[in-house]
Formats: sequence, structure tokens, C-alpha cells
Amino acid sequence: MENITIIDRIRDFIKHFGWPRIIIGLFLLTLFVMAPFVGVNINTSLSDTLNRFGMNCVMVLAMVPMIHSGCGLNFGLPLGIIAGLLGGTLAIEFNFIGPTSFLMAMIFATPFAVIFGWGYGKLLNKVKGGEMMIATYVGFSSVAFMCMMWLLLPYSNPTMVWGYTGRGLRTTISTEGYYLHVLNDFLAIRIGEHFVFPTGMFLLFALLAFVIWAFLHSKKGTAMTAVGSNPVFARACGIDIDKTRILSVILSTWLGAIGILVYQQSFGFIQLYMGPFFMALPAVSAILIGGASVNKASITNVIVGTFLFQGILTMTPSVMNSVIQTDMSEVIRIVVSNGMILYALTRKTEATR
Amino acid sequence: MRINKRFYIRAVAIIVVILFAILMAFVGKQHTILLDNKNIEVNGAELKALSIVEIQVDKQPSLELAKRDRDQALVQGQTHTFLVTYNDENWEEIVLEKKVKVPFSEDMLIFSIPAFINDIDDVDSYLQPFEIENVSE
Amino acid sequence: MKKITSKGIKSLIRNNLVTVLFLVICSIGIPLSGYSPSYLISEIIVRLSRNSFLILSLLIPIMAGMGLNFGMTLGAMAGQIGLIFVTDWNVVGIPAMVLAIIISIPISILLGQLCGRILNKAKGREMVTSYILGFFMNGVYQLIVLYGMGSIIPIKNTSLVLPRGYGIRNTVNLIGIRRSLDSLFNLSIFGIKIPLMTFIVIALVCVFIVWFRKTKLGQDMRAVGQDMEVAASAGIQVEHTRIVSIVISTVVAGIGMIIYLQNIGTLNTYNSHTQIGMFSVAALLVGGASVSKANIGNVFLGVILFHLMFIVSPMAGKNLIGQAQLGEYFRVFVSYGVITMSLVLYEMRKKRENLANAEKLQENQGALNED
Amino acid sequence: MKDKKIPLLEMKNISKDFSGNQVLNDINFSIQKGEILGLVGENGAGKSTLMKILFGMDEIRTTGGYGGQVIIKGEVVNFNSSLDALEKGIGMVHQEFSLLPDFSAAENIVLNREPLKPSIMSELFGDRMNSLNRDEIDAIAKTSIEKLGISLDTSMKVSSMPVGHKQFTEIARELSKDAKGETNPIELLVLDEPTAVLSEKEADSLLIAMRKLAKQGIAMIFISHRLNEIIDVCDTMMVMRDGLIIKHIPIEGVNVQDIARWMVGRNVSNSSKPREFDYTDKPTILDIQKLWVDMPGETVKNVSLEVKKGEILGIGGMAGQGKLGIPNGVMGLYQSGGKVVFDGKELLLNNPRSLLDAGLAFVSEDRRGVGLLLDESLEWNVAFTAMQVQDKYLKKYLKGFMTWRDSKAIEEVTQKYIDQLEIKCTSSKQKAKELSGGNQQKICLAKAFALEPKLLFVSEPTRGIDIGAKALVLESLRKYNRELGTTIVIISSELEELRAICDRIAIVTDGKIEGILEASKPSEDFGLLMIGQKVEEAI
Repeated sequence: MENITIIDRIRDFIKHFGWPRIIIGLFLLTLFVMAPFVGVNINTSLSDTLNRFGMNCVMVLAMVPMIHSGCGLNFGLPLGIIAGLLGGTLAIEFNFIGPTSFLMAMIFATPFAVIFGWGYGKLLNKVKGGEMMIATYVGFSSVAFMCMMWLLLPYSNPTMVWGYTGRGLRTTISTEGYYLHVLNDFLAIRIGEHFVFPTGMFLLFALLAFVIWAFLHSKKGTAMTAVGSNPVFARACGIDIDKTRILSVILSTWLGAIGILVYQQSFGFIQLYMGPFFMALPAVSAILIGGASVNKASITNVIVGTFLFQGILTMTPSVMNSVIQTDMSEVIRIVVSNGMILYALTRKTEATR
Repeated sequence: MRINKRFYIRAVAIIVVILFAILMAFVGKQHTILLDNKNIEVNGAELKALSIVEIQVDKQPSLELAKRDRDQALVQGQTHTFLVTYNDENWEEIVLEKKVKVPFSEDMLIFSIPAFINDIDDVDSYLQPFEIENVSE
Repeated sequence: MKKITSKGIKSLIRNNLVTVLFLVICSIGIPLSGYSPSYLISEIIVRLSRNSFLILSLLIPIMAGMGLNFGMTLGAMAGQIGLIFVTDWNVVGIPAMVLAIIISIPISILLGQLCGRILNKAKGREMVTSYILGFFMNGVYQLIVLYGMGSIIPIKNTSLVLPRGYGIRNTVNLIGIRRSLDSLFNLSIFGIKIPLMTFIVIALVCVFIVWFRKTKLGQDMRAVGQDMEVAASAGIQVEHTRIVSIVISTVVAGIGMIIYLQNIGTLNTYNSHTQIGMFSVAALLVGGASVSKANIGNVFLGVILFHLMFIVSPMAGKNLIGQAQLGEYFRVFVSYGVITMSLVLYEMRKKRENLANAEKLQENQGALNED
Repeated sequence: MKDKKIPLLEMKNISKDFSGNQVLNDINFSIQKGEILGLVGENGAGKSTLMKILFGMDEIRTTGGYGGQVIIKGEVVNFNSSLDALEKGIGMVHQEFSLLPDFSAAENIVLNREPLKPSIMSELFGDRMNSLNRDEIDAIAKTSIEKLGISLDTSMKVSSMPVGHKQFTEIARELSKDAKGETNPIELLVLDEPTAVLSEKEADSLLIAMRKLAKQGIAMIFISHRLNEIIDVCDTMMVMRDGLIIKHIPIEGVNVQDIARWMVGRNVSNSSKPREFDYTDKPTILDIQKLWVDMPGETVKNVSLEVKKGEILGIGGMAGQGKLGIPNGVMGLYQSGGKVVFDGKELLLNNPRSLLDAGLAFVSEDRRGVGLLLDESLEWNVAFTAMQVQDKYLKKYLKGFMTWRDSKAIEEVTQKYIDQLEIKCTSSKQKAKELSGGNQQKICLAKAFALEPKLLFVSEPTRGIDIGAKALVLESLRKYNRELGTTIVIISSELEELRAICDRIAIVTDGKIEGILEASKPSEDFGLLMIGQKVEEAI
């Protein structure tokens, strides 16, 4: 009996965890094990991984509300990112500096995120069943639309606009002097020469994750889960499905906005124009690697997925470079991330609809 | 039986397509032929370059080469006509014409005019594969 | 005689909103750009010859009810691989194109099979799946072309290979086949060059598609496209039919890509194919097609309108605001916007049809109440 | 003369059970060439299972096959699919149209059997590259339509046809199936409620067509709920009930009343005694006026109904007549219109929330689709509606600005109902999809009970659950009504079940209330109502 249970347990674990995740996890583990042998500093790698985890996890978290309400994977993340970009550029435009600028960026971004999310949610309600494809193109067209706007909007802060014409924003804007590393350096823990733990970033993520977690335990949050799990059931229980979905889209959009600000403060630059174009795909595949499906996701999925995905992204260039003298990380990234999305899309979603 | 017939038809069709592809490769293969008017040594004998010579490959416009000149012609296919016109010591105009088959696998060949005039039938003496030394960038 | 009523016009506009919108954009943009009509016409003819073939590849999956085949980029990749090989072998001219096509076809068939099988597993969300599949296969393509070629797959032409010794360079010069099809038979009317041979080839595909609709397979595809269950219960092999439709589409896209690139003259090894799917889809939708319905007329109308916008918008932007960049962003925005709008309209129409029944009952009830 | 001896089709000792549940028991009958056999019976009498056996459907094989023999012209057969059956000349016309809307009638008739013109391409790419032979397609379609003796434009698209023509197209398709000579000509045609969707005139022309076919020697099994049609067109008729053949007789001399009685009549074995409840002096709690509901397959056209406070009202009727549409429409799950007054207030239709707020609750017939969150725990399923509608099981913070699921209260209430309704589960945290049908049904009831409604709609409470669970479910409903005085409206296809538990029963036919009778009335009265025959003493 005991033997069988252990085997069963392993099988259960595999079934629960899913082969792709196990393979990716083992791959990452191999990379970490190999790292010291090929002369890659494990402390730097770990520190990089954590840093990139912190940079990206909020954007991955932005997937959760929409998946919960049954809107599918949020391929329209660029919309949220644009709200964040507006917030960030406005904070710089008004010359807020230091930590205040980050706070102001978040505050400025919020109304945009709410308005965009509301419209986006309205649109998605009109196209139930076809959300993902339309979300993708809403993201793309909003990015393209904002390309025009970045040229036209009357920004004037000389750190942001093109020097020679005096109008139109630059493609990349440095956050130095504004909110560069405000979270990274907040209570940062330094261990040795190469290892830095970006505490502030993790605290903010923890806070946001807690808010989402708490929200999902409230009455509205419970309703949201039910809408995603079985919309007909939810409707029969008197829940306004459309409103719930819009709320989830607004939440996702807002988290996307905050996510890009967190990303920028660590990355050091605001990337405008086509910058946000393909930002949705890494976030989508990260949460799927973390174990989410098209209509089920949890905070754990976010953490596991972001760690695995960003870990691979950090480790492959350094380790693979040392081993085979070739930088195949870009190709591996493309194959892994899109392969994961494909896998999720073609899987008979175990969630019964 | 019907399936058999169909199988044969399909096999033949595939073979035809493959053969056609090979034909296309032969017809479309491009060779660069370097036309060379330099001194050259053939079988121990030194052949002098001509002071001036006119050469026409296929139907392309003819090229005029002075001593130690080198030019190139891009040709497509496997058999090419070389038409060389020059004046001998007596200022008599001599015209030589020859159809030559070019080795398929060679992209670039060198065609030595002095050797051509020397012995029009000894193809190997005047048409030789040419390798560029790899220039690293 | 049908009487044209205002209601009829309204519904005509409503059903062809995207096309009408484009007509408006173009009619504003053309005078703004200041281009001469003959320039525009010659440009349009070039675009027609360049893009029509590619867009025609989208028609057959639509017929089979699989929506817009964003997986046509797979065919484009196959076409590019064919071109890389013929360039390496130093084959030129029309024979080179034919050879590239022959090389691309088996690759296209293989990729199409794969795509079809994957899409069969994702019924109901074919479009987003084929779209992601395009990205995924781009990774595989890079693996082969950037790492495999020159190391595992022999490439002897050093001018093709990156300095490090393997992998194809970012741009491949297709000087050998450049315009070889376009300039085969040239016709010139009022100084406007018409690449007659290319149009003959395109016409042949159109004939193929028309003929294909009349075959048993075409009929099966239409049946599968309307209702998979009914088709299956009549004994039609639904899954196989769907795979075949994708295979055909991929093969046509591969050939289309070769025709497209012979016109352009250079191959951007890692970029050419990525945009193709999006532009082709957008053009088709502009021509009045929808996710479930498209015909040959949509293709040509779409190419004309879409590319007219594409040609005039940078110049119009420059003349209007003094920034050509703005016009360029505008056309990118419009391309994506068009797809978004068509998809939304399509989904909404689907919903509206579902509501029609309730309206009928309500009318019925109204009649009852009057009794 | 030998032909007469050997029947075209004979089914011998057919029996079938679904995991212990006997649905067919020792069925014996035969049919001769050119005979029209009328097959009638209530829903669940075993008609469709019998037909599935005849056609060798997958469903039968995957559930353990059947007992007995199917004999065609003296030869025992065992079909693996309906295509096999077709080869032997047996075709079926289904109740739901299986037509492609954008194809013409002719294209639909020859679907996947199109005559082809050979082309060179087919040698390379397979037979499917042959092009269609349009002329021959048309010819085939025309011949089979001629057999029916009707006029039908073969080039007309199905989507623009009237319903009757669609039905003819379906039948013509079956008739044309021998056109290529690859199969036997059609000799037996099964028509499953072909007239259900037709107008009277259309139905008449169908009957004429049937007679014409019979003259050509084609035998038919005609399944219908319109008994007049059976009497009009059939040679013999067969009544099934509870998996048995009750009657198999020539049609002569049979009248509608007889058939109705045979259909619903049951041996008196009612153990539970009828309820004693006087509803006449009670106030009206729910007043439905001129309700229409657009529920696919269960369209309600014009229903007016009064429900008295504290009673248990049954709504019965044949499948597809609209009885299920009533609760679904009232509760706002399908587009509906009309006027509904509850407890003196007019309700806002198409808005489930306002109806739940008013104190109505609904246990849906579609447990898996509407009734449950299959992927969530039992606790969620039981508590969810009450939480959302009535703010139960919530902790409130910051003056109600923040709410929090009270998992303890949720667990308690779930456990209460698990005990009360004897729900078999590992714990209240188990996922709903892991329970059996009967236990899932009990969860649905628990969900409704947790709302403590004033009026409860229960739709098909015993569908697809075993006998033990059935009794328990019904008993718990009765108990709930008795103890709390809750008005209950039960919608069920099983008349006997309704008669056992209800005070009054309304019968719905063709989207309207055909009549309301007290539950104690004899079952043939109900039978008559179901087939659209008014009874004088209807209330």
C-alpha cells in the first residue's frame, strides 16, 4: 500500500504540476548547477534573477483578475502599460523627483488605467468568446495610436523631448534623477559583493499580491471567480456578469500600469513608441509556466511562473554562452514562451465549462 | 489495381518534379567567368598576353581587354559560346569561336584568353575553377 | 429592378463599414499627399502584383471555417528557406524561382500539417492559436537559419553566412532573381509598367481557387466551415479536411512569399515573414472580407485600398503636420485598428444573429396582444 | 408470397440497461415491407434507446451493448454505425435538422455523396479533387423529391426555407442515399417526431408524402406525439412505457383516448398517499401573464398561470413543448417578455438579481451547466448565491466597505445540508464535479434552500439520478414545503412523480398551458392534455 501511495503521489504531483513546468524547472535547476563550473558567478546570477523577478512580477500579476473573470489571457496588457507610461511621463513632466515621482507616477497612471480598462472591458463584453484575439489587437492598435500621441502631446520637459525639434517625446527616456531604483534601493540588502536583494520591489509586489488575494476573498472577488468558473451559474445567481468582467479588466489594466512603472524604475528607462508592443507575451507565458490555465490562475502561479521564466531568461545567456560559445537565449526565449502559450491554448482545459 | 495505378502516377509525378527541379538548377545556375588577358604558363610554355583583344560571351556585349586586364561575365546555364577577336602580328583580324561546357558545381571560373588562342581544343588549359581567398570581414 | 432605398444603403454601409472607412481615409489622404495619379496607379500596380498572391492564401481556411490564418507566416518561412538555398547555389532568374518554389512546397506541407493538427486541438480559438504558432515557429526558424545553416546544413556561399562562420546574414541580396518574374513580359500603358507575367500567375491562382470551390474537397470544406457536426455526421472527415485547408494555404503563402520577395529584391532573413501575416490579413479585411466570408474580389479591393493608404499616409502626414513619422505611425495604427475593428464587428454580428429569434417571438407576442 | 413471411425488420428479445438501470425489457416486434408503424410513448419510455440500438450508435456499445437480436430480412445484423445501417437500406430522419444553412436543398440532399466528374488532379491528390457534377446532383435531388410527391426548389438555400421544406429536405436526403447504387435502396425509414416543428398544413403534406412512400414499398417507423397523425397515417401502432411494449396492434378502431391511456396509465402502486392541502382559499403568490420565452427547444409562446401560496404546483408536458421555458424565462436565464407579479409586486424580467431579491429561487434542470460551479468546492456551491444575494456568510469590516468570506459560517451551513440531505462526499471541500448526479442535485437543492426563498422553482429534480436519490430529493422538497410553507413549483417530464408530490398539475403543450388538473385526477386525463386534447373539467 505504502509503495503505491508514494508512486501515486509522484504521479499526482506530476499531473498537478504539469510536464512543461517540471521540464522547465529541471532545466533551470541544471543551469544553476552548471553555472559555477563554467565560471558564472552564482551570486550575480541569483541577484539578477531576483531583480528581474521583481521587475516583472507585477505585470504577471496583472493577468490574474482577467483570467479569474473568464476574460482569458490578457493579451491586451499594452493598454495598461500605456496608462503607466502616461503616468510616468506626466510625473517627469511636472518635475517630481526621487521617490515622490514614483508615487505621483502611480497616481497619475490610475485614472488612465481606470478609463482605459473600462472601455476595454466594455469592448470585451461585446465579443465574449473571442476575447483573446481581440485583446491582442486592442493592445497593438493602442500602442500604434500612442505612437502618434507621443509625437503630438505637448510635453515640454527637455529631458524627455527630442532635442532638435523641441517637441515629441524621445523613444527612450532615462528615469535617472526621477524614480530610478527608488524601489530597488529601498531597504535593499547587500550580501557580499555581488548579491543585492531589492527589498522595496518585493514589498510592493507583496502588497499588491495581498490586495488581490484579499479582493478575491471578498464578496465581489468571489463573484468574479464564479463568473470565470461558470458564467451561466453566476448569471443565475443574479450577478451582473458584464460589470464584474469590466471590474476585472480595470484591475488588470491598473496592475499593468503599476507593473510597467516598477519595471522602469529598475530598468532605468521609459521605452515609448513600439516599446510596449510585445510586452504582453512574456507576461502571459510566465503565468502559464507558473501553472495557470486559460481560465484559472492564482498568486502562486504568478510567483512560480515569473521566477521560472525570468530565471531562464537570466541564466541561459550567461551559462549557454560559456558552454557553447553561442548566445541562443533569444531563440530559447521565443520557443519556450510561445510554446507555453500554445500548450495552454491547445490543452483541453481541465476546467469544465 | 486502381490504387496501384494511382501510386505509379504519383511516383512518376514526384520524379518529374524532382527532375524538373534539377533541370531548373542546371538552367538557372549562374557562373562568374573571369576573362583574363595575362601572361600564363601552360605545360611549361609561357604564353604572352595580347595587347588588345575583344571577347564576347554568349550574346552579351563584347568586352575589350588590354594587356593584363581582367573582366568578368555573368553567365547562366551550362554551355557557353566564347567569341574572341584579336589581331595577330600581321594585323590580321582573327576570330575564334568555341562552345564550352562549364563544370556545374563551380561558381567562379577563370578564362585565360592567351591559353584559349594557343589551343582552342584544350579546355582544361584555359578554363579553370577560381577560388577567392576568404577575406575575413 | 431593385429599388435602392436609404435603408438598403445603410445596411450596405453597416456590412462594409471597414471598406467604407478606408474609402474615406483614402479620399482625404490622396489630395493631402499631393501625389500624381499616375504615380499612385503605378505604385498600386506594383503592390497588387507583389501582395495579391500572398493574400489569396488566406481564402481557403476561411472557406473551411477556420478564420484568418495567421499561420500563413509558416508558409512565408518555407518560401524564404527556398530562396536562401537557391541563392546559395547561385541559381538565378526564373529557374531559380521555380526551384525555390519546389523546395518550399515540401517544407510548407510539413509546416501546414503541423499547424492544422495544432489548430484541430484548439477548435474555436484557431486565430489566436495560429497567431501564437507563428511566433513559436519563428523561434524554430531562427534556430534553423541562425544556428543550423552553415553548421549542420551546408551553406558554401560565404557572402550569405555571418562572419562567425554559421548562420545566415540579416539581409540576403536576391539580385539573382530580382524582378525576374515581373520583367518577363512587360506591358507599358501610358508609361505605367505592368508586370504581365506576375498577373498571369495571380490569375492562375484565382482560377485554381474558383475551380477548387467546385471540387468535392472544396464542397467538403464549405460544409465543415458551416457546421462541423453536421459534416461529421454525413461522414466527412472533418479534421482531415481542416488540415488540408491549412496545408493548401501554407503552400500558397510560401509561393506568394517568393513572388513578393522577387519584387522587393532583398530578403530580411529575420523580419520579412513576421509582418506578412498581419499586413495580408489587414488588407483582406479592408477589402470587405470577414472572419467567415471572403472572396477573390475582397483580395484585390483590399490590396488597392490598404496600400493606397500605406503609400499616401507618410506624405499626407508630412504635408498636414510636417512630420512624416506621424503618417508612418498612422498607417501602423490603421492596420492594427482595421483588424481589431473587423474582429469586433464580426463577433458582434454573431451575437446579433442570436438575438434575432427573441425579437421574432416578441413580435409574435405583440400580434397576440392585439387580438 | 415468401416476402410476406419474412418481415423486413424484426427485433427479438431486445433488452438494454445503463449501469443497472433497465431501460428496455424484452422488446419483440416486426415490421413488413411498406408498413407504417406508429411508435408512441412518454419521454423516457425507451423509444430513442430502441432506435439507437437499431442504428448501432456508439452510445449503446460504450455502455455495454444490448441483449437480443436485430434481424433484417431474416439475417441477424449488428451495425457499428448509422452508415452500416444505411448500407442495409435503413435510414433515419432526426428531430433536429442536420442541414447546412448555406447549402442549397440539392447540396444538402447529396451531402458527402455528391456525384463527381473525374479530373486529372484526382490521380495526383486523391478522389476529393474531382469536381462536382452539378447536373447529376440536381437530378438526384429532383428524383428523391419526386418520390415524396411534393414541390421543392432544389436550388433554394436551406436558410431561406420554411421549416416544412427543411423537413422534406431531410427526408429526401435519406431517400436519395441509394442513388449511387452503392447501398441497398432505402427500405425502412425511421422518422423521429418529424411533425413536431411543422405547421398543421405542412404536417398534412408530410403525411401525404409518407403514404406515397409506403405505396412504393418503403416501411416506416413513425415516432410522434401527435396521436391524430398516428391514427391518420399508420397501419399499426405500438405503445411503449417504462421500457416495455404495452400495445402493438393494427390501427383500426383505435382512438386517441385509448392511446393516451396506454401511454401514461400505470399500475397503481403509489405508495405515498396524496397530500391533503387546500389551495383554493390561499392567496395568489405568483401571477404569470402572457409570458413568452426564447429558450431554444423549449419555446414558451403565451403562458398565463397563477400559483397559490404554500402549494406545490407541478408543470408537466412532453419534451420540447415549453414547460422548461417557464422557470428559465421567469428567472431571467433566457430572453423573455410578459408580466409576472409576485407577492403583489410586478417583477423586472430578464434580471435574475431582482427575482432573487424578491424571494424566488430556482433549481435548474441543467445541473452541470447552470446549477453548479463544477470546479469549485461544495461550500462555494452551497453558499455562493446566498452570499451574493443576501450578504450571508460574510464578515464585514470598515462599515461594510470591506467584506470577507466567512469560511467558518460557510463550512457550517454546507455541513448542515450535507447531513440533512445525506450528501455523499469526502468533505465539504470536495469539488462539485467529483460528486455523482444525485448528490450534485442535492447540492443544487441545498443552494436554493440556503436562500430561504418564498417560492422555489425546481426543474426536473430527478432527471438522471438513481431511484434512491429520487425519493430522497422529492421527500426533502415536501418536507421543506411542509415545515416552512414555501411555495414550490416543480417542472418534470415524469407525470407520476408530479402526481405523487403535487397539489395541482399544469400541462404545457405547444408553448401554452393546455389545462390545470388536480393531482388526483386519473392519468389519462393528463395524457389527453399532453397531446393537446382539452378535457371539459379542466380547471
